[in-house]
This record gives sequence, C-alpha cells and structure tokens, in this order.
Amino acid sequence: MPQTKEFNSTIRPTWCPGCGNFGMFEALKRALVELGWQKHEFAMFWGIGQHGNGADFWDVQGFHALHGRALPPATAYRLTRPDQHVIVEMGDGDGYGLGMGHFIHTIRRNVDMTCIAHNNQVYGLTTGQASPTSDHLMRTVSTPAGVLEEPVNPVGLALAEKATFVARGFSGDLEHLKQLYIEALTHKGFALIDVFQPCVTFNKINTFQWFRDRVYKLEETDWDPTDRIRAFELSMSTFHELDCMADDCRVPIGVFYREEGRPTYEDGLKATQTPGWQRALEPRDVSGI
Amino acid sequence: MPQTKEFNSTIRPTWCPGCGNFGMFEALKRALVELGWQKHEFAMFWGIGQHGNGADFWDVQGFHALHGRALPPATAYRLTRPDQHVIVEMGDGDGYGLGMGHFIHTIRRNVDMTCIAHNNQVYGLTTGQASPTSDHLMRTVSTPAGVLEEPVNPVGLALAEKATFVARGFSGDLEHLKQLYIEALTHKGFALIDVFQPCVTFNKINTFQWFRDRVYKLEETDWDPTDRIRAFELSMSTFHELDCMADDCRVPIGVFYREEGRPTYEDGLKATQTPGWQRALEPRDVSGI
Amino acid sequence: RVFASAGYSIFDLTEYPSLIKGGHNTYHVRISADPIYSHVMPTDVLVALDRQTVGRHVGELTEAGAVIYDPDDFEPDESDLKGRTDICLVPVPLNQIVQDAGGIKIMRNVTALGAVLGHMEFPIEGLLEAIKSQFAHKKPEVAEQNITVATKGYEHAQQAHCDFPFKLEPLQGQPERVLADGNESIGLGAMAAGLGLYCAYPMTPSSSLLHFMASNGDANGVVVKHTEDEIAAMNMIIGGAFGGARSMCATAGGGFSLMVEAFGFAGVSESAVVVGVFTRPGPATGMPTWTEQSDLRFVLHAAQGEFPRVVLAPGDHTEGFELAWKAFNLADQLQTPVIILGDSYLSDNRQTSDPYDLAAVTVDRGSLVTEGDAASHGEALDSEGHYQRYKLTENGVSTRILPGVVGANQLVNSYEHDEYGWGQEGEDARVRIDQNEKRLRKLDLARTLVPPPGRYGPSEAEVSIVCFGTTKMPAREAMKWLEADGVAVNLLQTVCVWPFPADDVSAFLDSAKRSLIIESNATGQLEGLIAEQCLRTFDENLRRYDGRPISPELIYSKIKEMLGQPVELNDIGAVAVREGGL
Amino acid sequence: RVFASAGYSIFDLTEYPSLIKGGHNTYHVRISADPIYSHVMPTDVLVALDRQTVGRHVGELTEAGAVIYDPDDFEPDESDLKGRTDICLVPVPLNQIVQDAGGIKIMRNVTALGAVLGHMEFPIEGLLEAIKSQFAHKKPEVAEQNITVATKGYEHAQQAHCDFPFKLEPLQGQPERVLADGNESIGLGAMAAGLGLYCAYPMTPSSSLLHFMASNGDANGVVVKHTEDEIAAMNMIIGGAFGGARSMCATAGGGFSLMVEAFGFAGVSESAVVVGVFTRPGPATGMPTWTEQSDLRFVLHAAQGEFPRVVLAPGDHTEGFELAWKAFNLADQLQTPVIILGDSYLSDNRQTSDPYDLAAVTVDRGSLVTEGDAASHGEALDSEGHYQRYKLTENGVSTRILPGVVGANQLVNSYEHDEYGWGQEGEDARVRIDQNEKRLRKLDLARTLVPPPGRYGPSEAEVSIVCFGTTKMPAREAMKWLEADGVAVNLLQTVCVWPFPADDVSAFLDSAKRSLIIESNATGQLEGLIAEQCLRTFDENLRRYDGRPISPELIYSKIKEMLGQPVELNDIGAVAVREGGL
Ligand SMILES: Cc1ncc(C[n+]2csc(CCOP(=O)(O)OP(=O)(O)O)c2C)c(N)n1
Ligand SMILES: Cc1ncc(C[n+]2csc(CCOP(=O)(O)OP(=O)(O)O)c2C)c(N)n1
Ligand code: SF4
Ligand code: SF4
Ligand SMILES: [Mg+2]
Ligand SMILES: [Mg+2]
Repeated sequence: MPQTKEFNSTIRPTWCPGCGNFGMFEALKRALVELGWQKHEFAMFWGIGQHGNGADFWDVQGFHALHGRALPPATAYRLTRPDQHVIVEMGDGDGYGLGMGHFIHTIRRNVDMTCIAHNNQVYGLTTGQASPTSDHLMRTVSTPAGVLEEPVNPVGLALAEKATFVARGFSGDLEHLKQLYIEALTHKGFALIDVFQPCVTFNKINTFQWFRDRVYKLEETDWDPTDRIRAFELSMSTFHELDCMADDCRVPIGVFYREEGRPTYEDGLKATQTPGWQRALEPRDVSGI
Repeated sequence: MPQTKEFNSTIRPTWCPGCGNFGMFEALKRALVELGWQKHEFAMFWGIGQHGNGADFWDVQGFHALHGRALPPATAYRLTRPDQHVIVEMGDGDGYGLGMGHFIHTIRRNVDMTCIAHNNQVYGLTTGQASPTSDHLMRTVSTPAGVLEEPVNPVGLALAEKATFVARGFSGDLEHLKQLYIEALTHKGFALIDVFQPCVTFNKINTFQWFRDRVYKLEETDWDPTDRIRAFELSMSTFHELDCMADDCRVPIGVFYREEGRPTYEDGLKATQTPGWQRALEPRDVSGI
Repeated sequence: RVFASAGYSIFDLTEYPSLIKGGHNTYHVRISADPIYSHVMPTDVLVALDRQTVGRHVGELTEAGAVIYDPDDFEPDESDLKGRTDICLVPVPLNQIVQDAGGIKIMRNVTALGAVLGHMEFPIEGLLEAIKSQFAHKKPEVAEQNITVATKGYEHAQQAHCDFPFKLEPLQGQPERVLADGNESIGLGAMAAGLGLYCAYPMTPSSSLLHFMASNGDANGVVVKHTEDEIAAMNMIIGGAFGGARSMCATAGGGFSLMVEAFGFAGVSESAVVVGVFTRPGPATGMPTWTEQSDLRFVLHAAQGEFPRVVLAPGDHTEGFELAWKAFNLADQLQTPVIILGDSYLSDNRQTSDPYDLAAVTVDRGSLVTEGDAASHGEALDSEGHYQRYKLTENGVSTRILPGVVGANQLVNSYEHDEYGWGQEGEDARVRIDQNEKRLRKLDLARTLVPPPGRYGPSEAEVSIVCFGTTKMPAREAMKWLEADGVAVNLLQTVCVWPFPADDVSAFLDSAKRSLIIESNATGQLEGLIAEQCLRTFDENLRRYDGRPISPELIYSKIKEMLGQPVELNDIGAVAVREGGL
Repeated sequence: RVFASAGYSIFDLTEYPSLIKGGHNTYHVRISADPIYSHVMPTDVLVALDRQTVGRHVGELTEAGAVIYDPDDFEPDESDLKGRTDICLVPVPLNQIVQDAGGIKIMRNVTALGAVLGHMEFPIEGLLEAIKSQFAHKKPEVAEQNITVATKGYEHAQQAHCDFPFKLEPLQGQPERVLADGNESIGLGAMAAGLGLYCAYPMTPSSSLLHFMASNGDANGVVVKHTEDEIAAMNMIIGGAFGGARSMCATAGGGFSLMVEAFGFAGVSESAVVVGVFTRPGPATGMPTWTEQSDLRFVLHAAQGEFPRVVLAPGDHTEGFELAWKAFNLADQLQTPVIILGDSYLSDNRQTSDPYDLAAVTVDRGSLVTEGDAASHGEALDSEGHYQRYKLTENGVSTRILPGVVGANQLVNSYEHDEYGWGQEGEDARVRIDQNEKRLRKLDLARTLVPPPGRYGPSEAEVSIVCFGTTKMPAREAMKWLEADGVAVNLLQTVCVWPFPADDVSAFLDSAKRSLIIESNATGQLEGLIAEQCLRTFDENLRRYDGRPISPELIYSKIKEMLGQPVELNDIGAVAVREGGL
C-alpha cells in the first residue's frame, strides 16, 4: 500500500512558492493513500497548463494530453480498460475554454471517472491572460480593459446536463478537499470537482485570503445535495461583482449535487467487459460479417 | 420594402417534401418582412447541414460557414460591422455537437445577434446518425443499440451562462414561430431560439404528430419569463423516456426566459463605433506606439 | 450483390450530390464476364430519376443502350437524347410502385435495380436474396417492401419492346465472389486485425464505415463511438492505444484537418493508431459526395514538428482489406500513426473481388507487454529498475508496457520528454536530439516493413504509367484495352506513399520509353513528390479535378494521343493538363 | 531599451523554459558599436539565477567574462566553472534586493540587468528610462519597485573587484534606434496597415503579440479578441474579412493545427486574411519556449484540397515590420490567405534596428467596393444585374463588394460554388473546373507581387548559402566574420517561400562554387522544397533541431570546415547533419 511520498516522481515541483496547486497535489495523494489504490489500478490524465506540469511530479500511469483534450483520451481509456480507474486533471482555460465541447459531451455520457479542475481563474502557464472563469471586468494582459464576458459557470452547466456528482473545493482547505476527492473517486459515474486554486503570481484578486473571507461549507448548512434545481440556483453565485465585498459574495464549497445509481455509459456497452487489448491476441474470424 | 418571395434565390429548395425546414424558412421571411429589414441591413450565417443547404435558397448577404462554426464568424462580423444585424442558423449536430464550445462561449458574450437552431434531433444531411439532441436510447445508423448519452439541453445550458433571451419554437406552428423570431430579432443581445424541426426522412420518432400531441405555449399559461430558476426547471423537460406518452412529456414552446437592458459585448468595446473597413482607408500613423 | 453471387463481375459507381432528395442520381450498371478493374463511362443501362440525368449521361450510353425512367417524372424527348435514335426507352412507374408498396422515395433505387434485371431478362432470385440479407437486421416489413418493389420493377421492364443486345445467363461453376464497397473492405480488414476501438464523427465518404462498425461492433467486442467531433475521435484513439486496444478513426479531409494536432501528438507520444483519410474534393466543405486525390501532400506534412508516419493508399477493394489489417501491424511494430489514404471513389463503390484472403491475416503487435510485471523486462528498465517508456534503442522502437502491468508507471507525453516521459528534462538539448532522432529513425525501420509498389504490365512498354491509390483501377482497365490494340503499357502504383519508394520509382522511370503520371488533382501532388524524392520528371501527365474519377477512356485516349494515334471521345467532363507544380 | 537609446546595437536572446519560476534562465548580453545581426553564443556577462546555469553556459563566456549570481542561491565552485580561472565572479544579493523592495521573484531579472550595467560601469539612466516607459500603464508602485531594485543591483555590481575588459561610454551623435522583439515589429506593421480585427488564443511564442494588440487596440480602433480557441480565432477573422475589416490572427504551430480547416475555408471563400504562424519545436506541445523552423512544409500543404496561399518568412525584425504590412496588401490584392511564418527566435528576441520606414507603408485593398450601390460596378454583375462575388476573371480576382452596399447580396461559401456563390451549382463539372482554376490562377498573379529573395554578399563567392526566415541573422553575422578572414560568402534568403522563387534559387545554385543550405529542423524541409521546385541539390547542409537557434559560430565553423580549415568550437549544443530528406 503506497504512502503519499511514493506518488512523487524524482522531479521537484516547480510551481511558484505558495501556488494553490501544492494543496491539490497533496490532498489527492492523501485521498489515494486512504483509498489504498495501487499504482497499477488507475491512470491519470492531464491537460496543458500549470496544473498539467503536475504530470511531471507524479509517479503513476500517466498521460499528459494536449491542451484542452484530457477528457477524450481518458474516456476512451476507461471504455477500453474497464479494469482501471480514471482521474482527469484539467485547468480552467484548458477544460472550460478550449475544451468546453468535450466537457459538456463527456458529462452527457456519465462515464465512470473523476474530473478535477484546477480553477485559478487565469491562464497561469502562458503568463496571466484571462481565463473563461475570470470574473467579469477583470483586467489581464489579454483584456487590459477588463473581461467583457460573463464567467463560465461549471456547476450550472454540469447540472443542466444531469451530471451525477458536482462539487466545489478550495485548495486552501486540504482536509475538506481530501474528503471531496474520496467521495468523487468512489462515486460511480462522472464526478466533477471544481477546485479554487489561487494563482499567487497572476491572479491578484482571487487570492487565498479572498477565498478564506468568503468560502463556507455546504455540509455545515442544511444543504440537500439531491435537489438539482436549488443546486442550480446556488451555482449562480458564480456571478458577482469583481472583487465584491465578502458579505456580498459568499462562496459555497462542498457537494452541490449528487445522484447515485444512474447507469454509466459503460453499463450500456456490450464490448467493454474485458480490456481492449484482449481483442487482438489473434486475427478475428470475420467470415461471418 | 421586400416581400417574402423577394428573399428567395433562384434555387428551388431541395429539402424532402414535408421537411420541417420549410416552415422555418417561411416564418423567418415573414418576420423579416414585418420588421421591414432591407437586404443590405443584415447578414445571415449558416453552418453545414440540411439547415445550411438553406443558404442556397436565400437571396441575402449570406455566409455559409464550416460545419459547427457559424457563430465565430458571425460574432466577428457583428463586432466589426456595428451597422449590420446578424442572424445565425445552425443545426443541432452542427451547433450543439461539434460547435458546442462556440455555443457556450458566444452566450457568455451576449453579442447582439439572433441564433436559430434547426433541431431535428438527428443528422439529416449525413443520412440519419444520432445528434446531440437525439433522445436517450434512440436507435440510429451510428447508434444501432440506442444513444447512451443524455441529450443536450440547450435551454438549460444557455440559462446557466446567463443568456438574455432563450426560447423554443416548433416549425409546425408558423404564426407562433414568426412571433418568436420577431421578438428575438428585436431583442438587444444574444437571442437563442431552439426550433423543433421534424426530419420526416430520418427521425421516425419526433414527428410533426409527436410534437402536435405534446407542445403547449408558455404565453397561454401564467408563465413568468423573468424567473431564471423556474426556466431552468422547465428546461429539464428536455429529458424524458424515448417516445414517452403524450401526457408524460409535455413540450413547452415560447419564451422561457428574457432579460432586457443587459449591456452587450459591443457596448464594452471602444473600437466598434464604425465599420472596421474604415480603419484601412490609409496607413495608420504608429509612430506613437 | 446480385450479379456477383451469380459469378459475374460488377462495378457500380453511384454519383449522388449531397442531397437526400433531388439532384440527379445515376447508376452505371455494366456487366461483363471477364474481370473489371473499374467503372467505365459508357453505360449499358441508365437509370434516370429525372430529366437532367438523361441529358447529362446520354452521351455515355453504349450503342442500343437502355434508359429506365418513370413516365410520371418525365418523358425523355429528342433534346434529352441528343438526337440519338438507337436508345431503348424503358418506362417503369417507379414512384407508383413504391407508393403502392407504401415505401419511401429512396426505394425507387431497388425498384430500378429490379427493372434493370427485368430489362436484361436476368433471373431476379439473386437480387431478392441480396435484399433479404441486406435488410436482415431491419424489421421484416422492410425486406418485404423492397422485394415487392424490386419484383414489380422487374415485371414492368420485361414488357419494354426493344431488344437488349446482350442477354445474360447466370454463369455456372464460377467461384462465389465478394461484393463490397471500399469502406466495407477496409472495415473488414480492421475487424480481422483485432480492432478494439473505433471512433468517428460522420463525414462523407467515411460515414458508411462508422455504420459498418456500429452494426458489427457489439458482436465483435469493438467499442464504437460516434464522437462529438473529429478532435475527440483522434484524441480518443490515442487514449485507446495507451490502454493497448487496437484503435482506429476515419474521416474525410475536412475532419482530418481537425485531427491534425492530435495526429502529431500520436507521433511524439509514439502511439500505435490507424487513421483513415478518405478524400473528397476540397477545399473546405468542397464537394462532399464527389471524389478527388487532393490530400496527398496534406497528410504527408500535417501537424507541427517532425515525426515518422506511414501512409498507405489502397488501389482497389482487395487492397483496402489487406492494407487495413497490415496498417495495424505497422502501427504496433513502429509505434507511430499509420494513415490509410482513400477517396470517395473507393469508399462508395460496390465492386466484386475474389474472396479476401482471410487466412493471410496476421496479428503482430511489435514489442508490447500486456500482462505480468515490468520487472521481468529488463531491456525496458533503467539501472534502478524504473520503466522507461521512451528508452533509446537502435531502431528507435522502445518496449511498450501497458498500464495495468505492475511497475509500468510511465508518462505518455505531448511535450518533448526524456526516456521516462518526463517533460521537464525534454528541454535539455541532448535529450531533445536523442528523442527526436530516435523517433525519426523508425522511418528507416518502416522502409523494411511497408508493402512494395504494385507493378502491372510487361517490363518493356511503349508507355510507363505511375499512379497512387484508386487511379490504379481505371489504369488497369485501360491497359486491358490497349493490350487488345497491341499497345504494351506498364504501371507502377505506389501502394505505400510514405516512406516513399524513391528507388523503385527512379528505376522504373529510368527504364521508361515514355512516362505518364496520372492523378485526380489539379496541382500534380504525386508528380511533385517524385520530383522531390527522385529528382525526376514525366513526359506527360493526366490530371482530373472536377470531382469525377479518372475513367479508363481518359487514360486510353491520353496514351493513344501520346503515341500519335488520337481517338474521339464523347463528352466525358473536362480534363485539364497543367504543366509544372503549383 | 537601455543600450539602444544610447546608440549601441544590442541583441538579447532570452531562453526561458516554460515555467514561471524555476528552471534556468539565461541572458546573453552582448554589446558592440557595430551592427549586430544575431546573438552569438559567447557571452560577456552571464546572469545565473541558479547553479546549473553556470555549468551549462560557462563554456560560452568570453575571456575574462563575468558571472553575476546571488550568493544566497549558490556559490559557483571549480566544477561549475569547468576549471576556468579567467572569469570574474560578481555576487549580487538579487533575492534580498527584491525582498527588501517587497517585489516578486520575477523582478530578479531587472535587478540583474541593473547589475550588468553596474559591472560594466555603464550609466544607469537609460535603464531607468526604459523601466518607466515599460511600466507606464501599470500602477506607479510597479515602476518604482523596479527602479529601486535595478539601482540596488547596479550599486552592488560596481563593488565587484575585477576589471571588466571593455568599459562602455554612451556613444554621441548616433541616430536613435528601435528596440523591439519580433512580435512587436510584426504587430507594428499590422497596425500601420490599418488592422481592424485581431483574434488570438494565447500560445507561446505568439502570446506577446496578443498582449501588444490588446494594449494598443482600443486606442487604434482595432477590435482585439482573446477567443475560446484557435478554431474560433481563424473562423472569426474570415467573418471580419467578410465585413471588410483587415483581419489577422497569430499562433504557434499547434494552434495553427486547429486552424487548418478554416484556413482552407479562407482559400475556397477567397477571404483576405493574414495568419501569423510562429514556430516552436514540435511535435505537439513539444518545447514551448524554444525555437525551430519545422513548420515550413506544414504551412505549405495545410488543409484538404487545393488553393493559392502566400507564405512570407521574415528574416529579422525590420522584415517583420515590412512583411506584416505588405501581407495585408497581398491578401487584399489576391483575396486569399497570407501566412507570416516566424519562430520563437524572432518573436522573443529584442533587437535594435534602424527606425522602421513608416513612410513606405501603403494600403492597397485590391478590387474592393466599400460603399454605394453594386449597380455601379457592371464588371461584377451578371446580365440581369445580379452581383457575382466569384465572377470568372482572367487573373482570377473578382470584384469584392462588401455587405452593406446596396445590391451586394452574395454567398460566401465553404462549399464549392458558382459565380454567385451558390453551392448547388458548384457540383457541376464545368463550374467546379472553372472555379478551381480561377482560384489557382491567382498564384500566377501572386508571383508578380511578392517580395523577391534577399541577396547578401558578393556575386562571386567561395561558398553560397541558401536559407529562409530567421537563420538569415546568424548567417549574416557569420559572413561578417568570414569576410574579415578574407573568405567570400554569399547568401540567398527566400523571403517569400510560397509561391516559391524557383528560378532565382536555381540560378543562384548554378553559379555557386560550393553550396550550403541552413535550416533549423531535422528533415531538411527547405532542401526538399528546392529539390521539388528546382530539381537541384546542395553540397552540404547544416541543420539544428535541439530548440536552440543556429548560431553564427556553427555557420562559421561549418564553412571553414567546407574550405578544409576546421576550427575548434566550445560545446555549443549538438548539431546533426542528416543526408537526404525524410
Ligand atoms: C492548442 C493550444 N493552444 C494554446 C496552447 C498554449 N497554452 C498552454 S497552457 C494554456 C492555458 C493555461 O491556462 P489554464 O488551462 O487555466 O491552466 P493554468 O496554467 O492556469 O493551470 C495555453 C493557452 C497550447 N498548449 N495548445
Ligand atoms: C468537420 C466536419 N465534419 C463532418 C462534416 C459532415 N457533416 C455535414 S452536415 C453534418 C451533420 C448535420 O447534422 P445537423 O447539424 O443536425 O444538420 P441537419 O442536416 O440535421 O440539418 C455532418 C456531420 C463536415 N461537413 N465537416
Ligand atoms: S503562475 Fe500561478 S498557477 Fe502557475 S505555478 Fe505560479 S502561482 Fe501556480
Ligand atoms: S433529410 Fe430530414 S432534414 Fe433533411 S431535408 Fe429531408 S426531412 Fe429535411
Ligand atoms: Mg488556470
Ligand atoms: Mg439535425
């Protein structure tokens, strides 16, 4: 049974000191240790971005996909390797920007996998442009006059497509995040966790302090995670004034919505009971076709 | 002031007799006539599909884009031609499948344009494969065992991104559809109209009769089109049993949600007060840059 | 399938504009007892669903050929027939027949096919059999309806009062032959190779391959996914290959445009995938239902950066089957993407062939470890026993240990990377050079594995032809005719267009009396490639780019012209010969 | 900008791995009073932010060169210095200085630059000016902080007790020179041409052009859109061109992969657009922050089908400015997409040039009608007065009447189409041939409009070099040195790589004593193109593909070697010479 440090590769993380990615890295390792997953039982997929640089820091069965394209290969892997668990890590620009189409269509499939979004509301790796989750009017190098779009509402979009597990986390709360990961990893179906991951270098608005002043835990309220409509209503808290006062915009974290028992995409497939490589042990007799 | 027939090109529509596209074609021409829009005051954009074949049947300022890509050029045209109106026609496979990313991101911008989706819940032009709006378990040539995904919920997705005008129409009700078009065309901001457009050749489930048995008009109820949360709840009627009994799945048409007065993307831009071609009348003095 | 099962050769070219209804649809039914390599423009029986069709194709009708039409649609007049009087008009109430059977418009096709047989007084049983098997998986009514209309069409045609010059009797004692379109032949080859994952987004002319896979996938344990777009399809098969499944996608040139980035990802990640690119006339949406060979250079150079790829171009249906299963072996042996480059002319046309050689199919997965413990594969480990997915080797191929195998931790990476797959080290100059050269070295290995060029005709010839892909079919047909005229012509077909068989082509050209290059594009893409790879040029070229396939007549007349014996051609659509590359 | 404004030439190559923090960052600061065409590996002052940097680059240090480092980070030891004793160690507490100023880590760079000046006892005012202007649009604190740390660094360095061989005095009476990186020069050229729409998705090395446009767009009436992806960016500029705005997007090879389909759409729809493709090493994500010339063949053949395109490859920053504004004229005159092919080496490096010739800029929009009534443009109408967007013309260019003009109904179409733009008629063989040839004809017109190759050096030479793009810079630098050695070398740079100047290159090679081709890729893409277009080969080639630019030393030594006078080179990263194309 591996310990957290055994998941570390030989490469030292190169993220900026204080980067929100460190907390997410640690929380996921702890979740895996608690679940006792062996390295050969699951594969991890990353998009391109600072989150994706994490691929170098993990010693696992890894796949560093193209920018915005982590979900399709992860889906195919899951469908042809029913013997494996699948974890996807994506960025906000990566997964909600360029990868938006895959995001929505993957949710529709309810494939059994866990999707973790590193949401720092900015493009980190490419030095600070606006991301799809940047707040309205945020000024960046690509939007000096301020972002004119409304931000992407990942929770609301997921709910609109009947996602079966939708949660939000904060990399500043390791224990809570670890728990969310465990719930997501054990959920049967597609689990989305959008994690607030402050970028200390390029996002001077949504800092750790900004979130500390605003986050609250749904579990600590009377929240009913089986009410999709209320969950949608709550998702609208994504939209607020840029750098609003702490009392004007509370930021809920925890499980917005969950639904157990819905069949997964795999359940509907006849072809996936065994690994796909077993189809090619010898020529297939096609004389019948 | 043009009459409907003046919008016809010299090419006779080649759609199958009885195709839902005929009604949409006629309704839009009538709306334009009522509004009295001159041909040189607006441009139309199409994606690729049976809906897109309509590009040949219109005598207007037209742009037949790539499959799934009608919204980006339409957006750019609107931003650089503030003197022009913009109408986009897209297919369900076209706009909600391959074009999903553009769909979501365009909504976030609230650019002033009207987007009409020809939703026949199937790929018509490529002879009958499943589309993103095909109902769960529908059997098609590309999904002989039935579609395993949940259908796309265009209304719900639009609401999750704060769309300012979201409506549904039915090509079997010309008058009602014409009215919707007029409201959308005069709405300031991004207006989405998802139109049920039966494909009589490839969709043997969602036929005209199927809809006639199920549709009802929101205006004829006490519907409040300013309540986004209830509108979202209503959008969930997108999900139902394949070929459910008429009483089990009612199909609302009309304006789900509308919000007037929200600034458009253009409002935030300094550069769009005059047509873009006026920037290139002579070399620009850049000695100051 | 009807004629085929009766032992005849058949080749049927269906031209259909991208409309479900309307436009003009044409069948060139041509029947002969000796092997046919391609459709020929001249047509013995023309089925005309509308007036235009007659006008457009009457010129192609053979002496005393027949036109089957529906008098309710139109009545062919003088001008339609361009004054020809030798033609047999066969009125058949196609629409009525379909209506009476309560069928849909498309069923006019089957009705017409029945009429063709009736007109030729060829027994109808074969057709009825074919219908039954074709609609086996549909509701029984469907088959019944089709049988009814076919029979009705048959009976009506028999009543036409003009004598069909060649009557047909079923041949006895001939071997059963396969009738398949190109997509079916390729699909069959992929299935035989042990396909595990097929991903595609519909696009003419590749869609029917998706349909083939979809209808046969479950029964054969193949995961078949109609994806949200081509980008997903290409990225998915890389994920499938990561897991060890034999993975394939297919599309047309436009869909491949969207796959380009991921195609390069397959190259740098050394993923064993097979990609079908079936060309239709471009650019962009172009002419969806027509054919062209204009994506050769595109697929050779698609994607940023440099990496090895293999490009195979089937010349006919039998090659479609063979190259399909071979493509999977090559992909695994080389751990790099392999393209099957076809076109609408191959994808859409049903053609009979001798039964495919199923026994010849082999599965070679190269150096692949699917089970057990990485520890027992020392050649793939570093000194500390850590697996190196991209270990440097002499031939450039590293041992591929699948996830699931204990100790197979690895990083399949879209970044440049070191032997483990780590991206950070990939920025080191030495590491980059080693990995880049490692990958490119695999092309030398590829040269030893890919199929050689196809050679036809005598070694000594008046004219030597070079072509790739489907132009092989009309070329061989034309060679048959020229042989009959006593003109010796030989042909070299580059079955594998990348890596390019430069030595074979150079030698072939050096020994040519007169050289001719044939390709269905406007800029002479193969001609340019040969200039680059062989520093050689041709005496003449024949190019066509109006969406129609190059016909044997064009080649026949071109060669006659080269020999100073020009022949008359009835209007067969324009052909342009351009000098120099573009 | 500091040295530049003082009249010195400066060329600064920044190598930064794709990490915001960490990795090793290097500055090659090199200063001389005579014009410099490129960075050279030998470095006079090395700023080392970590130990690796010293090890990796000490070999490049000139005699008595200096290393500026932070003793808190590390202390260079023997092994780091590879035993060199001539080096001047200049400890500067970079981190401390930044901390004290309450700045962020990146500010160590400015601190270090201050230290460089201090060490060279070069007045600091220039730097302070540069900082002020650079951060003008930021909060004042930012500029202040930077000024503080720069000054601190300056003072610390002055205390280093070793004598710098070359002290610098500001030159008097020299003309002001522009200091810009390649993206700024291209952005400036586009702005000057009357750009109306710029769309891009960030991607190294093109991102800084988006930043340039974003910060200058509003003031200049340019709509600048950071799009959801590159697909949208490319499709958007076609929509912008439809409306008449001069429209441009730019990206790296990977982003261009996603633009391929729409690039072909621009071709078939005859849209006047400009696309910047700035190469970084591939395949796929590759090496984001390094340089290469490996996308030449890719951009030449990208997209299904066949259509005319123009590809311009700036050799330096001045050409970047000129080709940028010329690209827009070519796009409008030809109504077809024009590519500006650059690379990281051009995009990232600040270089001084003589002030760009703003007065030379012209705006030629070709046959474009922006206002009024279509009726008054008979040449563009059919007999009934209906506008024909794609009317057949001799040179292939049709009159383009913008929407908004009365009677300008048209259909800009991704399908093949007739003269009006209707897709259905585009399926007719004759129409297809006419439209396809109409478009391809524009390439002949292009040949008369594109810039000629650049020629440098004497007509008679010992060695004749051919290159494209940024390798021009090191080539010219090496030629300077060789000239000093009395070796005559000349250079032909294909400024426009498509349409290809085949005659110029052939003539140049035919008169060459010894020929050498230089390119930053592994497969010899330009070499292959020349083989195809000129049927000619080279005596020698020099290729580099480790992500580092080809340096003058490499060229210098290569040529010396060709002349039988081999020279010693300190380790400058590997170079491989491969024979034959791949
Ligand atoms: C097709 C493509 N376009 C652009 C890029 C450049 N790129 C790399 S990462 C990135 C954005 C990163 O933002 P995000 O996804 O939020 O990740 P973060 O760095 O913030 O973790 C971009 C635009 C790319 N690699 N590929
Ligand atoms: C990139 C690309 N992929 C695939 C196609 C082929 N194609 C044309 S239309 C179409 C789908 C049409 O479905 P829909 O958008 O619903 O339009 P409909 O025909 O039903 O109106 C497809 C897949 C294409 N033209 N381009
Ligand atoms: S730039 Fe931002 S996201 Fe990237 S490592 Fe630094 S803090 Fe983290
Ligand atoms: S196939 Fe369907 S969508 Fe297309 S024209 Fe016919 S009925 Fe309409
Ligand atoms: Mg981010
Ligand atoms: Mg549809």
